[in-house]
Amino acid sequence: MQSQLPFSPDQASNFAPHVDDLMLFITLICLFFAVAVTAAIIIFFFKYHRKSPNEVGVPIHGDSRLEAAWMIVPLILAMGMFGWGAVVYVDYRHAPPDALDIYVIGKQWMWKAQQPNGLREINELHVPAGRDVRLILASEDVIHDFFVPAFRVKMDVVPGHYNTMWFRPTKPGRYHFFCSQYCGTNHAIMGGWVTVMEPADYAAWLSGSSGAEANPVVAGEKLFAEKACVTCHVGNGTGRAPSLNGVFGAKVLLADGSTVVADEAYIRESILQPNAKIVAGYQPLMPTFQGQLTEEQILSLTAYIKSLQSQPVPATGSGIAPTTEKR
Amino acid sequence: MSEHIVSPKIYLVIFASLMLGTGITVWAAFRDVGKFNIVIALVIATIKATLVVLFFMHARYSPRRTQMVIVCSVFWLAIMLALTLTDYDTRPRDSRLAPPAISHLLRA
Amino acid sequence: MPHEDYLNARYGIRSWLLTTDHKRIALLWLGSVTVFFFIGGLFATMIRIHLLTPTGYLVTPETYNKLFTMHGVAMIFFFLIPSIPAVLGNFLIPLMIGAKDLAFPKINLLSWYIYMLGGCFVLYSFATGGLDTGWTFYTPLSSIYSNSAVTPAVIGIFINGFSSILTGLNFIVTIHTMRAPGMTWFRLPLFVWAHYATSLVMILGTPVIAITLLLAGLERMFHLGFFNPALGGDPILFQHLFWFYSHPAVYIMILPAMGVISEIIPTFARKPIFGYSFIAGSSIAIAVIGFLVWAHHMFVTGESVYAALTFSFLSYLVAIPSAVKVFNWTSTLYKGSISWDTPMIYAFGFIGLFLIGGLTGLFLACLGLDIHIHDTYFVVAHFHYIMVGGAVMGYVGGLHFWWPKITGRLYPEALARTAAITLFVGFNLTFFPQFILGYLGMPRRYHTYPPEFQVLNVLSTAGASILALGYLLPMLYLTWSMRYGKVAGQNPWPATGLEWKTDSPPPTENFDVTPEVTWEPYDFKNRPDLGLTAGAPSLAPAHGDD
Amino acid sequence: MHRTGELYGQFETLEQQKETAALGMWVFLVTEVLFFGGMFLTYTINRRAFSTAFGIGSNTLDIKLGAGNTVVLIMSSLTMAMAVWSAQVGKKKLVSIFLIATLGLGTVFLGVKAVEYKQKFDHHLVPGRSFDMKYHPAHPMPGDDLEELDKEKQEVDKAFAVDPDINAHGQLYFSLYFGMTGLHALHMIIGAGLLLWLIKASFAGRFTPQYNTPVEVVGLYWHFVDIVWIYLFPLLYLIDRHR
Repeated sequence: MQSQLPFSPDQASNFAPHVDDLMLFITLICLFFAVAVTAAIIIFFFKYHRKSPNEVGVPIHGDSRLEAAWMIVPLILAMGMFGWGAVVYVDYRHAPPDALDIYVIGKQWMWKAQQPNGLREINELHVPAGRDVRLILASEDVIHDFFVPAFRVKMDVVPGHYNTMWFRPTKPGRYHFFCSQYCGTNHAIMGGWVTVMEPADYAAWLSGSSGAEANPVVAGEKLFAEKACVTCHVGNGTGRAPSLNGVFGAKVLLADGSTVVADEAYIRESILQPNAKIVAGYQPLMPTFQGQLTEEQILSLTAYIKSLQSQPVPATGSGIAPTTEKR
Repeated sequence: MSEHIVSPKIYLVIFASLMLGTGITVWAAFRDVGKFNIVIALVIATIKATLVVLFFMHARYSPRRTQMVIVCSVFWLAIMLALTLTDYDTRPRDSRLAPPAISHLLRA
Repeated sequence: MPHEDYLNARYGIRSWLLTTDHKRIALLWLGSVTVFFFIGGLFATMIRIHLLTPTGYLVTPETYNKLFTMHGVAMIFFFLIPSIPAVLGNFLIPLMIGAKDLAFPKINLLSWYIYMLGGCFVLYSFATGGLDTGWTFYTPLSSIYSNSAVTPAVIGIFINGFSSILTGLNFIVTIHTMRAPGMTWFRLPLFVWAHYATSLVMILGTPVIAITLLLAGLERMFHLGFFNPALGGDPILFQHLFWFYSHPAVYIMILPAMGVISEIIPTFARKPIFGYSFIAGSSIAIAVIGFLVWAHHMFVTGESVYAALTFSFLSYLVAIPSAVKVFNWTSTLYKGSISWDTPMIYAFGFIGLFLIGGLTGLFLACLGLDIHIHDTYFVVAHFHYIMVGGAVMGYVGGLHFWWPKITGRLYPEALARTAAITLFVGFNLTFFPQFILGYLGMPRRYHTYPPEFQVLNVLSTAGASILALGYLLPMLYLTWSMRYGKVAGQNPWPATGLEWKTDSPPPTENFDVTPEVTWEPYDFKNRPDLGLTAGAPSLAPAHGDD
Repeated sequence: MHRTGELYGQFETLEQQKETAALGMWVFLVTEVLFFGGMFLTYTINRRAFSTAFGIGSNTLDIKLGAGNTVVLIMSSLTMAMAVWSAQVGKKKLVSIFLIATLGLGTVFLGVKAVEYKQKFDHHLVPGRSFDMKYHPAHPMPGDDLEELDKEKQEVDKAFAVDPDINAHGQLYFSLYFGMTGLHALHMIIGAGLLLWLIKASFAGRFTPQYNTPVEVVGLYWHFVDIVWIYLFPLLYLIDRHR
């Protein structure tokens, strides 16, 4: 395995070294031509600079042998690039038959994944190192694209089509993934992390014993970020969902005009059945987290939301009923 | 001016052929020949179109330049249809069908 | 009594708005594409300022998305595509082939009005809610999900398409039927060959984008299902139709610029262009092969592997005629008599930037590599090198080269050289870092990005401010020179084309008598009328030699 | 540019002018081929995907009206060709007569098309909220062939059993039907406008063996519109008649 190219992301999949080798190959060929042509221009520029106002250049009209040479040589090199690129691509488009199937669904603007055992994740993807993984991609609305720079792979997620992509992670760690097909307002924050784990850790994680943090508030805060709650429930109240600062224990005004006290039961219901009670002024956008959170995790989240009481309450966008109610 | 004047007799012959073509294409459409129905329909339509271009539009008597223009238009239309079909014709058959394990994850 | 030319033949607003003189229409185009260039440029400036910090500096995500979409729409459909053909091509093709006007002068004027009408629709869309679909209008985002003013924009671009079609039609027919006696096909200036190729793309490609956007617009207005998967339609089909035009459209932008460079280089090297027929042929080859490569924009959409292989292979073929041009231009310099006038600086700038743009195309055409760099900043950098580094350098260079013919005045040489070098430096600083950003994995169209990408983004923004200065300078001194520049005379460089054998500015009918062409193109040796033979008085301008 | 007689200023001779005009129209028709081509491609891809829905949609069209219109349009092409011939041989009166005949046949075509469109509205076959392929078989209109309708009903029911989205896919067919025939009809209307202008000029006796460029050029356009219909007829009306 070659050493890492400068200006390239981590190499964390079987494709990464191939793609980097291709990059190096094409860069070297292109550099040769770029330098040769630029050098020729600079040399001619000074060497044949006009010496007197009426000077005329030597009338050379062309040379067919030269023309043939500079058509055939680049063509051969180009065919080399085509051939090598094609080999990598054909490999990429044909997943090995025994690959681990993970379903990935894009929707405006989040990623949902489902592991082979049914475990679901949001904006997270856990994969085992050294194992072929095939992603089956689907979209609920517009075209998205699942892109992991460290793996050097991407594939469009097209509504009405079911594209697949595969890779074999080689290096445990956490790597960015992005949506790289423009998909509307929050295209740029429609991303997350791929976690490559040692196979044993992955198996443990799948079975749910991933060693939760002792402090439920800390664990809850981490979950709040991991599950992308934070992308909509923005602290200052400008998000697409109400701010949760100071919400615990307060009265919340609902879309149907009624109010409800935000207690543990309300928070649990809002996580598992988000559309049951909609806060006034907001759209029913939140996906259900039923089946994606263990009871322990729900408790951690609740603990974290409770801890937000000490945060300043935004002037708008919290859904907390006007204080006249409290009086 | 040295333009070619096509005689009305030729026009009438072409008109009769076009009528005949229309008759045949309707008749053939009711015979079941499997996927050749579409082939027959398109072949007859192309013959009719060629007759119109060659005689009604005088392409047969036009300068080579005009004939090149016509060839170009057909060629580019063919490029568009053929190269797009290279994609559709060689796709895995199921790319527009939901694998059963994923359909429940999608909004209905 | 002042000499009568096309500018002072008639006066008044009506004499401009109802003119059928190709030279005046060219100036109408010059004005209107400049307006769109500055609208698009304003959006670009805001984009670069916004990207100074990872979280975004200036605007909300919605606004950012609108900015890059409107930047693309204004620049591509309303600046780059008409710029060289409609301004320089319109002005020069009849002069270069020795005709009194284009074949259809009224259609020529109609083409400008159609453009203005389309432009109004698009500006209306910008003003009432903007446009946030990306200039590519991918369905179903554009046809169903976007909440912005898509419909007027689509209508505007649909209308504008007919402007392009009519210009292309006019050029093709003119080049076929209006050449002066003795102006055989292989005596045509390469600028005309390039425009012939461009026109081919315009008439063969533009109708397809028109119908595609019409279908997408109908889908949006009447909830039809052509490309809507919920109704059985296929969004990939939209991409096929869209790129069938929009890839060749890149050649609408770059081919005319190549034509400009093919004029400038022999003129300022004072020798015949190396491999005339190869450069002419490569223009046609680019136009034809350019139609066979469109689905290389779709390698990661899940298109069939066989289609991907075919299109990648064909994409590499189109690289060859482009390479042939670069090699021939370079060889033309060999044993030339090279002056360092501004148009030549632009020509060198063009070759350098086009070289990088073209070579990075080889990276993107490579199937295995495209999986990684597709839809990243690598692509953004690549096409800006072609469209801005190539097409705009060619356009501005061409404006300088023919400015004396268009206005009868010379621009201030020292200032012009400074601007050319500023543009070159600013451009590279803006866009070169984006290649690296792309390889590092920064996707395009991101209003916010991970902090590790910040250094390169700041570099890019710094370059953009230099670039902006580089564009403002020519605006100012070219405008100034229209009134105060030195009087140019018929043939200041001197150059060999027919356009230089009439007055500057030319009279309305272009030539007093229909010229007869008896010389080969770019022949400086056998042209005593250029004043370059021993003993003849020099026609070169005072500033031209240093 | 100044005009001397029939010769526009930018040209040297009438012959050059005529050649240029004809070439201009041919080049324009190339763009038209590609313009309609985009629609034909959309049609092809969707028909391949949803052949059943397209077949059912096609069978609801009235083949008699479609075939009749084909005959009308080909006849109008003949009269158009004859108008060009009359101008070439200098029979000024015949030019007007043939042009009027062409316009008349074109109007008949558009009239028949309007009748067909009306039918589709009545049968709830226009894409939109009230689109329903089951509507017409369940709600016969006066004058309908009930036996035919019963066959249609069976066909629709069978198709629904296989593909519950048949209404969506049927809409796709009708979107294309209206799109393609609508665009074609728009071209006919533009052609009719051009014919009116020619008829006016022919009354003034302007077309002679020396100068008949406008008749010839409009003729090219008219024949092209005819060719488009020659393809539309089998592709829209005759998809699935054999079953």
